[in-house]
Amino acid sequence: MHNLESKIEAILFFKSEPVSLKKLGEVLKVSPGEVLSAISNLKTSLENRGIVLIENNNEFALGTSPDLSSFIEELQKEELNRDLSKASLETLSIILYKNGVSRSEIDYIRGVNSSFTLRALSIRGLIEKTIDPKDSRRYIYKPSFELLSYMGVKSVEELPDYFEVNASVEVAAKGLEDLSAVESGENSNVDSSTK
Amino acid sequence: MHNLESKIEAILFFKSEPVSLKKLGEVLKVSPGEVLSAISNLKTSLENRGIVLIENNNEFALGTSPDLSSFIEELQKEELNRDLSKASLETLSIILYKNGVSRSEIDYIRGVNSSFTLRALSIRGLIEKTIDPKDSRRYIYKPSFELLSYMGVKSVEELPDYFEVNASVEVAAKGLEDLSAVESGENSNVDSSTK
Amino acid sequence: MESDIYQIKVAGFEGPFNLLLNLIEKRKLFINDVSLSQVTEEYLAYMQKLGGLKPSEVSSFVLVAATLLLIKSKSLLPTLDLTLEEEGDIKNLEERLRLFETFSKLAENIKKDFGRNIIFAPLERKSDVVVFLPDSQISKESMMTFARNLLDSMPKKVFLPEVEVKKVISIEEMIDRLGERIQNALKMSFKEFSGGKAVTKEERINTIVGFLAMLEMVRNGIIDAIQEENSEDIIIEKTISTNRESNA
Repeated sequence: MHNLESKIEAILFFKSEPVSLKKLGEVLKVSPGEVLSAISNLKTSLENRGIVLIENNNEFALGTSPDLSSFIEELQKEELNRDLSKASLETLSIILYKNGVSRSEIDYIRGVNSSFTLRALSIRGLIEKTIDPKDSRRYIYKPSFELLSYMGVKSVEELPDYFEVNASVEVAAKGLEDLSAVESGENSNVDSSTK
Repeated sequence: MHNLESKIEAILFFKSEPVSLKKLGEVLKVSPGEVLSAISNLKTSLENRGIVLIENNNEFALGTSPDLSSFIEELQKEELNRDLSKASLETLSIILYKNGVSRSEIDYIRGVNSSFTLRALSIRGLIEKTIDPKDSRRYIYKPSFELLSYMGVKSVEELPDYFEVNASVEVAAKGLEDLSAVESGENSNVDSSTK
Repeated sequence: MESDIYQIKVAGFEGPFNLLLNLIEKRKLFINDVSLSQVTEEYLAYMQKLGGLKPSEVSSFVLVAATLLLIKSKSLLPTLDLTLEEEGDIKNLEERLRLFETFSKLAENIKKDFGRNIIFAPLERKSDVVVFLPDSQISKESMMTFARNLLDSMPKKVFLPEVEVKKVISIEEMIDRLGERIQNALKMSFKEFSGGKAVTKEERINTIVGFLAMLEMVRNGIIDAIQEENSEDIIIEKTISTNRESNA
């Protein structure tokens, strides 16, 4: 009898692209909680194997183990682009460690307008933008599976000092609320272009 | 430490197609006997899992467990019959109006990475890809004949306002060259500051 | 486009925080009002070379310069009273700079780790059965509309919104006022200079006069930036609400 864990493994293998928690629950006709517990078992089963489970914003996918990176790269014909500009690196570090951040927050931290860099990173598939659930007029930028793959981490939590940094920048982000100047600057941008 | 077994698992997973015993031996730099014994271990590890090892004429591949085949078939059927997403329709419109377009051009025009979308369109037979004669590492995408006849046109030129929209798409795609120029400009900037 | 690329290379810094942090780190200092005051002159001297950058970029450098001027003025003339708002600006700059420092360090790690150990997704399956499965949403008209909407939603170059210009103008006023205040304070607290310790009275006055000259140069730089506003534009993303309209 095949259990939930092996069914999830089969789905992820078959789809070979990220599948959401919601979708897995629908297909398997079980609750999100049941999916998550099966996923956690699957992670354990995949330890020390050639395949790993990557997790990003409640989506899941399979990939080859990061330890075998150089080995698999030899089998790959496509050229890998490892170049990142300073602007891109700064922007990626903010998006990775804040795991969900608006453009105005990125601009605030970097002290410059980041729209050009964000578009370039999005075209490269390293970041994803979604509409902010708290404010439908703006976007939230998040790391993509591709970015986690290039960083060789199975989830953002595996990034060095993730929890420590994430907590400290949460506090700092509070200071952002005081800075209405930058925010209103961006909003008026938006207004003027919709007119 | 990763053993032969997990390396074979990673290779088969990555390649997504049957790999011969001979090829595995070459890539892993071990004898056919060693490959076979690792394969036998892998088979055991994969028992009761969602993924199985398929063997045919000394060729090996990973596949979903046969016990789950009806489940996977259902999943596929449901997938194929689903309405195309906005992303798919957008991508398709660019492929129709720029007859012969690369993935990076599509990504640039859409502002997001299109690899999963292109695969979905390919599986449904709506587009065809051929190797770019100018660069053998990349593909050129075109609408399929079936798609054109479904739309009731003999060639893309018969699409509404083809020449006008085509010209705009061509102009838009040109921006990609500027983008790469800036990116490499930024890179040289990073170089000079790290020196 | 080409001239912009050239200018960015000459400038060598991605924005004011990058420059400021670099100046502080070069001196092996920590981020505080003392170190910021020490690097102010170098920062302002650097700003003189900024001509040719996009006004939007210049204005981000100018905004930081305004706060640095406050810090420097206070260090030159301890008797100068800062308003609560000005004190707040200084504190805010220090905090933002520390935040930027955190992410700059993380960015260096990312540079090291990016692409070192990659988790590869499987290659595309060749065996995937291709069946022709169209969709009723595909028609000649819908495809044309999708293509047109997509082209429309690409980022356009738009004129810099007026607010940005106003912000820059108010900084120019602020610098004028600051200049006056320093000159007045200089007259009023003259006895402060007679008690000079390591530095002589003349040297201190020279420092302040030099600083005022620098203020004047920055002011001129801002005027240049404002004059450029009309000829330059910036890239702006299409807003969400219009994207949605195209969805419908």
